[in-house]
Amino acid sequence: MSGYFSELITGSKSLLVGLGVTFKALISPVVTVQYPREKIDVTSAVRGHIDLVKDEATGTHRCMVCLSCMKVCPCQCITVQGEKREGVKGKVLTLFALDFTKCSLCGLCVESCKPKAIDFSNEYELAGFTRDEFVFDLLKRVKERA
Amino acid sequence: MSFYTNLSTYLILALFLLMMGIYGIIRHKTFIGMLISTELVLNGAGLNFMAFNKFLAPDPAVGQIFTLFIMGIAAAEAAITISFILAVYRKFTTGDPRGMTDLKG
Amino acid sequence: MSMVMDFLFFGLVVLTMAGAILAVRGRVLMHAVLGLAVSLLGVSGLYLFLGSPFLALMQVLIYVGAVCVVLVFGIMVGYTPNEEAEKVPMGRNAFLGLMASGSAAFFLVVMVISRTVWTPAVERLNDFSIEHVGESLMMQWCLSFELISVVLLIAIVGAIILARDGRDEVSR
Amino acid sequence: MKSSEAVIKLNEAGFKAEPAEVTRVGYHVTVALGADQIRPFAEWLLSEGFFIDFLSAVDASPAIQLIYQFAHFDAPCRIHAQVSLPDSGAVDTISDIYQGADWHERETRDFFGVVFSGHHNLVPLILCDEDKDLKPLLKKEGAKKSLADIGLGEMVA
Amino acid sequence: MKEIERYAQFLKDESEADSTELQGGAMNSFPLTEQVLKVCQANSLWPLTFGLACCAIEMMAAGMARIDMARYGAEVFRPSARQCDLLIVSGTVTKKMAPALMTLYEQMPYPKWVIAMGNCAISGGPFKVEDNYNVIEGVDRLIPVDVYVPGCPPRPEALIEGILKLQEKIAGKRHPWPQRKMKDAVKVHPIP
Amino acid sequence: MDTMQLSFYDVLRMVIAFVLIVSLVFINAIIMGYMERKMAAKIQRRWGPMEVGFQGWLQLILDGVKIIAKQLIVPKDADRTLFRMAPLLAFTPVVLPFLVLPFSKSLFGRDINLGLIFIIAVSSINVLSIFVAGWASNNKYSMFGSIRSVSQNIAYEIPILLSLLSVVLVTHTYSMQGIVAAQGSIWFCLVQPVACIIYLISATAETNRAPFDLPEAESELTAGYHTEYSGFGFSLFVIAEYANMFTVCAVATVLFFGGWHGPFSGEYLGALWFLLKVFLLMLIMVWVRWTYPRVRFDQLMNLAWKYLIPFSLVNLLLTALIVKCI
Amino acid sequence: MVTKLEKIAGPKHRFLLNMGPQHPSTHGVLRIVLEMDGEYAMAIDPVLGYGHRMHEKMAEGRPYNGFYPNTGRMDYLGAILFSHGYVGLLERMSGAEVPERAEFIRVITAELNRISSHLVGIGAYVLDLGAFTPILYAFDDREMILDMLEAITGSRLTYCYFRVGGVTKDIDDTFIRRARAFIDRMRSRLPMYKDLVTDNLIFLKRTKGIGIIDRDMAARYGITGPVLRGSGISYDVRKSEPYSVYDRFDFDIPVGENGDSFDRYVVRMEEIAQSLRIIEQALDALPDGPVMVKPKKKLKLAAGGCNYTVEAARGSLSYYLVGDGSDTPYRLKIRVPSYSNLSPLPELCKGMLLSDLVTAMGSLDLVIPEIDR
Repeated sequence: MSGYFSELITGSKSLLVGLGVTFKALISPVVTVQYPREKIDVTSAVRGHIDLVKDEATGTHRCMVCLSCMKVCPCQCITVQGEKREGVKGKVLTLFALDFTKCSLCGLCVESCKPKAIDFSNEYELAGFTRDEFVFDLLKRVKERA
Repeated sequence: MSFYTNLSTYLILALFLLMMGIYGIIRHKTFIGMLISTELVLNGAGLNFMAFNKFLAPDPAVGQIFTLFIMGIAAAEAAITISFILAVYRKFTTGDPRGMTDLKG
Repeated sequence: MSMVMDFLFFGLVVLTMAGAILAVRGRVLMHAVLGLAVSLLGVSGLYLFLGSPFLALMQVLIYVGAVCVVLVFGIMVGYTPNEEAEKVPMGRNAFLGLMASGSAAFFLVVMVISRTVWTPAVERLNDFSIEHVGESLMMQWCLSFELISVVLLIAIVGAIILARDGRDEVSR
Repeated sequence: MKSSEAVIKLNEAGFKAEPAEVTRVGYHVTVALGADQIRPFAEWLLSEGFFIDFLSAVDASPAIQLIYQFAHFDAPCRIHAQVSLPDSGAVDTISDIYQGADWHERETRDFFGVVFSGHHNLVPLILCDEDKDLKPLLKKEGAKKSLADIGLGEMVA
Repeated sequence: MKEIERYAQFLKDESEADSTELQGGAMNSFPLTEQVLKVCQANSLWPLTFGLACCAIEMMAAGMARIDMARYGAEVFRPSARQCDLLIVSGTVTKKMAPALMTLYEQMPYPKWVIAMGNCAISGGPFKVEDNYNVIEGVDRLIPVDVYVPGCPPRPEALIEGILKLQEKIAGKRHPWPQRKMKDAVKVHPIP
Repeated sequence: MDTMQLSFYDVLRMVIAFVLIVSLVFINAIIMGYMERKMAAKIQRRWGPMEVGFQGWLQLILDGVKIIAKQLIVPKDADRTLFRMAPLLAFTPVVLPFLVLPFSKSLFGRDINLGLIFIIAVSSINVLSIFVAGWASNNKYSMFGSIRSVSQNIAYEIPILLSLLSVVLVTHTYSMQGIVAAQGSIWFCLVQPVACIIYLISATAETNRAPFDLPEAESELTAGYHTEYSGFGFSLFVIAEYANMFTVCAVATVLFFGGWHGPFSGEYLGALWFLLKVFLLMLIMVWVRWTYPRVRFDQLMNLAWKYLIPFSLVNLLLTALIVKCI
Repeated sequence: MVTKLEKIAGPKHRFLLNMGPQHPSTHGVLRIVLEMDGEYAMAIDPVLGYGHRMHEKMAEGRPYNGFYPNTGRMDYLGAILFSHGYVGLLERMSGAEVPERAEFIRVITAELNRISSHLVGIGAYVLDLGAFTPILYAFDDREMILDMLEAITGSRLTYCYFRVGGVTKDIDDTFIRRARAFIDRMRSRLPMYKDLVTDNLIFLKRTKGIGIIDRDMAARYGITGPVLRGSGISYDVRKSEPYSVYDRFDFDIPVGENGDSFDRYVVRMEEIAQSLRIIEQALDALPDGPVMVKPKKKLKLAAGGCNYTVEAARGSLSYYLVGDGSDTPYRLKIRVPSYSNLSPLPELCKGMLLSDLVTAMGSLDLVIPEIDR
């Protein structure tokens, strides 16, 4: 019988303490970041899809078409094509396509790139109406940025 | 004189409930169906009590009290029958009275 | 105003009868119970006409709120969702006979009712108020009242015992 | 139970056990089992308080290798047993000794088509019904290697 | 695969059905009420409580205090498909899951929308490999998809972006309702 | 003596009251839906609805418009008639009690002298509708929800009745206005604290609110008895739930918290006090909901049979003794 | 075992209830077929495979380092812990050197990840019991961890951070400051969880005595992790077979008393505190130096089988790899903890109420795609 009443009392007390916790939260400030209008400051660290780096010195990309990123990619989402041109040492990049819908953002391509020609972009808020929107022509993008 | 101040109206209605109840008891296959019909019969009785109470009885409390008693009995009966039905259902896995023939020779 | 009252009364009578018919003839048990509930609501309206709002509310509370719910409960626990309450197979002749004798009895009693001359009580001792009902329940009908409560108690205990049977093995 | 103790006890019980180099292979004791020894082996392990870590298979020529791993709650002693699947394609189940092996065996049946005789419910666990005979982890023709090539050869009894 | 046939049949049935009845009945017959209805629908997207894999955690995170989908009226995660407007396919759809997913979609009442969240839902993502025997390469082979949110997994912000895109698709405008910003959030977790 | 002699004025008054009450029910659902979402958000330290109107106050209206335009699905195996009827059935009994609620001294539908019993009787029908909904859906989760709901309602009707009766023993009347009038000097929550607490707990259970929301327990039964309902049918259930909350909180206000009594409560201004008290009680219910886990079914029954009913019986007995002695 | 009920009730009395694959309490895509007697579950049959993503098959078709992203996608709540096992395995087989600083960073991030995983587990568990608010608080605390980890790994959930020979990026002072701030904050938050959840009467009543696992059952099913430690068995791979640099830290293995759902919850709560201790010690003792030894161009492993076991958030995780001398694994078997933790469900929950089944299942803290792989 004493257990009956002691449980009643301790139980009620624990329930009231719980209400106290939520009441404290009720009057403490909100932690929400109102996303489209204010953004969490993580863009320097976040891994978006990869992008060709624009070399400030030459004004263009640094890719040497060594295809190491293409080979190392476990998801086969990178397609790189190059061609031999007259008067240029090595190959010239003609296509650098990324099928972002297959990418797993592992970063192996960026690590394997000797000339540091690719890097992660900071675009983490992509959304679109078709899946083709996420097949990027990175070469075109780097030219547009120029 | 309106219908609703006429004793016969209520009595005939109560009779109708009684007849429907009896018909239902015969017709329904399941225990619960029979119970439903029994409730109709009891209701007819209650209506009768109340009607007589209103139009004839010297002490208008009596009919009300009896109707209350009927309700109490009905509630008790429903509860006990339902638990009985559940017990039977567990045993025979059917609500059909014809399925329960264990006591037949 | 009397027109409105007539109309109301007529509505209640139709409700009661329709409910009763549905309760008896409903092919699905659930419909039968709902028919019963409708019929009971109709009767509770009639109790209002008979001058006892207390009884009307009690009718709703006990019958619709408790008995019907218990019935539905029984259906849901004991029967699979759409198990139909099939008719007891009855020969055509038996059915006709039943109908004939039933309606004969019905009209006989109706005749009796309408022919009887009802003599109201000469004077009313009391009014319909619940105070009075309560008083006589406690004074005059005390024994019956206690008996009913005992019956209810036994019913509850019995119901619990019956329904619990076989549960002990699985519950902790 | 210390792993050295376990080796002695296992050998006493009639199983061919030898200590393994933990820092290189990650388990303490290697046991080479015959297909008929699985059930006594599992019973012995259960009585000694070992728990089942996993059960799986490796497809190789000439026969699929079944891998059993057990470990102990109280001491660092991880026992690794290897069984060569007999030609009948079936081995005894241990799912009635180690109930946890139930799903592992069903999964192995899914992926390799190994039949565990005596299993109470050997139906697909992971694959959907239309793929129930797919056996996806079996090696393709030409890709299958011999036991020696994959370094599991010397362990087979 | 039979699921793909089922989808073809579904598309056929849908094109034959009376589209006004499915899309909101009488309210669609007048330009003004139609526009009002679209705005209402765009601002009240109730998603289904349905997570498949990694992305489900980010979907949950989008509903939590930091990002708070509730601001767009999308916090009412209903557990029953009958009460939802939005199916967020958050994760890899496998062969075994495909029939269940289609059933869920069919159980939802019109008008209904689908967001394919994460690369797996869009195209099979990293699991779109040569020996693939169990992953559906794109949920748009099973059910019609309205908005694609790529990423592996997408950040919760990307899901909000997807919902805004969906609002754009429904109401014709990116922000169907005039937007206003409340006061800046108090920095509860400042970087020390 | 005959209570059935209605005058034309009475009928007119009831019709107007009915129209007002139905609109009150809808407005109540909108306000409470908004408050609930906003308060839940604040408890969870987020904003809640924000983007439509100031602080998102239009959110519930938008939800309503959307939900009206949703397709109504009747499942293939469902009992079509009953499936369509159930939401309406749920709606009617929760509207009727509003007829006798005393919003202020002169603002009420009809003050019958059995007001309290009327409310209890009418709300006991409510459970039937939940039953019908669960049964007609022909879905096992819905069935579970309904079965749970009915056991819960039967069990908690008793402590509710007993705790209300102990108030009636003090006031000697069932009339709502009479009860309010009796607490001009002191609220009954101070006279009958045990009854008050028991009533509040049982009322939470009676309205199927958390932590007693077993009939729609999300994690166990998906959405309980309204799993199969879409569109307007579903929203009617939600509206009915909020109206039910309003009713039980209003009854609590009338019986324990002084009804429309308050400073400056004249003929009509008392309604403000009344509504304020009711909404405060409802907010407490919301607060409780977002704090506690859900109880288990047998614990729910234990609470009723082992704690609430004995305590309310003792309380009733003591009240009867004290009233008799005084 | 035939119960009295089964004898008297017969088969017709039972009915099947299908939970999932979309059900709020099955944490994703688990499907459970229940044979119910009223509200009691008399037979339970979990159906797996709704999230089977062929990880083991994929491993055989790609180079060793191509499997990094997959490790993070099995148990997406404890992605770093899974990566830890995989790189540990490759390092054991190839004998690669790992700088000490890298090992410390691995431990710090792994323990942070363990805390975030436990926070989700606890929040989801309490959500299963019907309390909505604690999961939001848990996620709020978790966001701090995710912010920290994102700053160094670039990803919030499926980190691909560990490599053979180290980690991809060094941690900076900001990270260390944030980690210390997080330790302080989390320690101040733990009493809040105690007030809100652990001491709550309803929570206690719901969880105490539900789903008791004893030592014998644990051995037969191979249960590990917090679920096992709730039963009072102090088995933790970090202590029994120390890997990485765990043998240098002083921490306790919290154990429960009765092995019920409540104990499992409490063990998780206390493991958060222990992980905080480990992180604190690791931050104090963090050595300087490189974080990555340049790996060989292409990783080729010798033939032979090798096993590597780590303590993931849900229990002991084993990778068993058979190499064939080429640059792809010949066979990779992944022993995931949830798989064994879920398998006792039919025995554990037989004859339980549906609500208790949800309680017991939630206390196992399942991640279904990890089970299905």
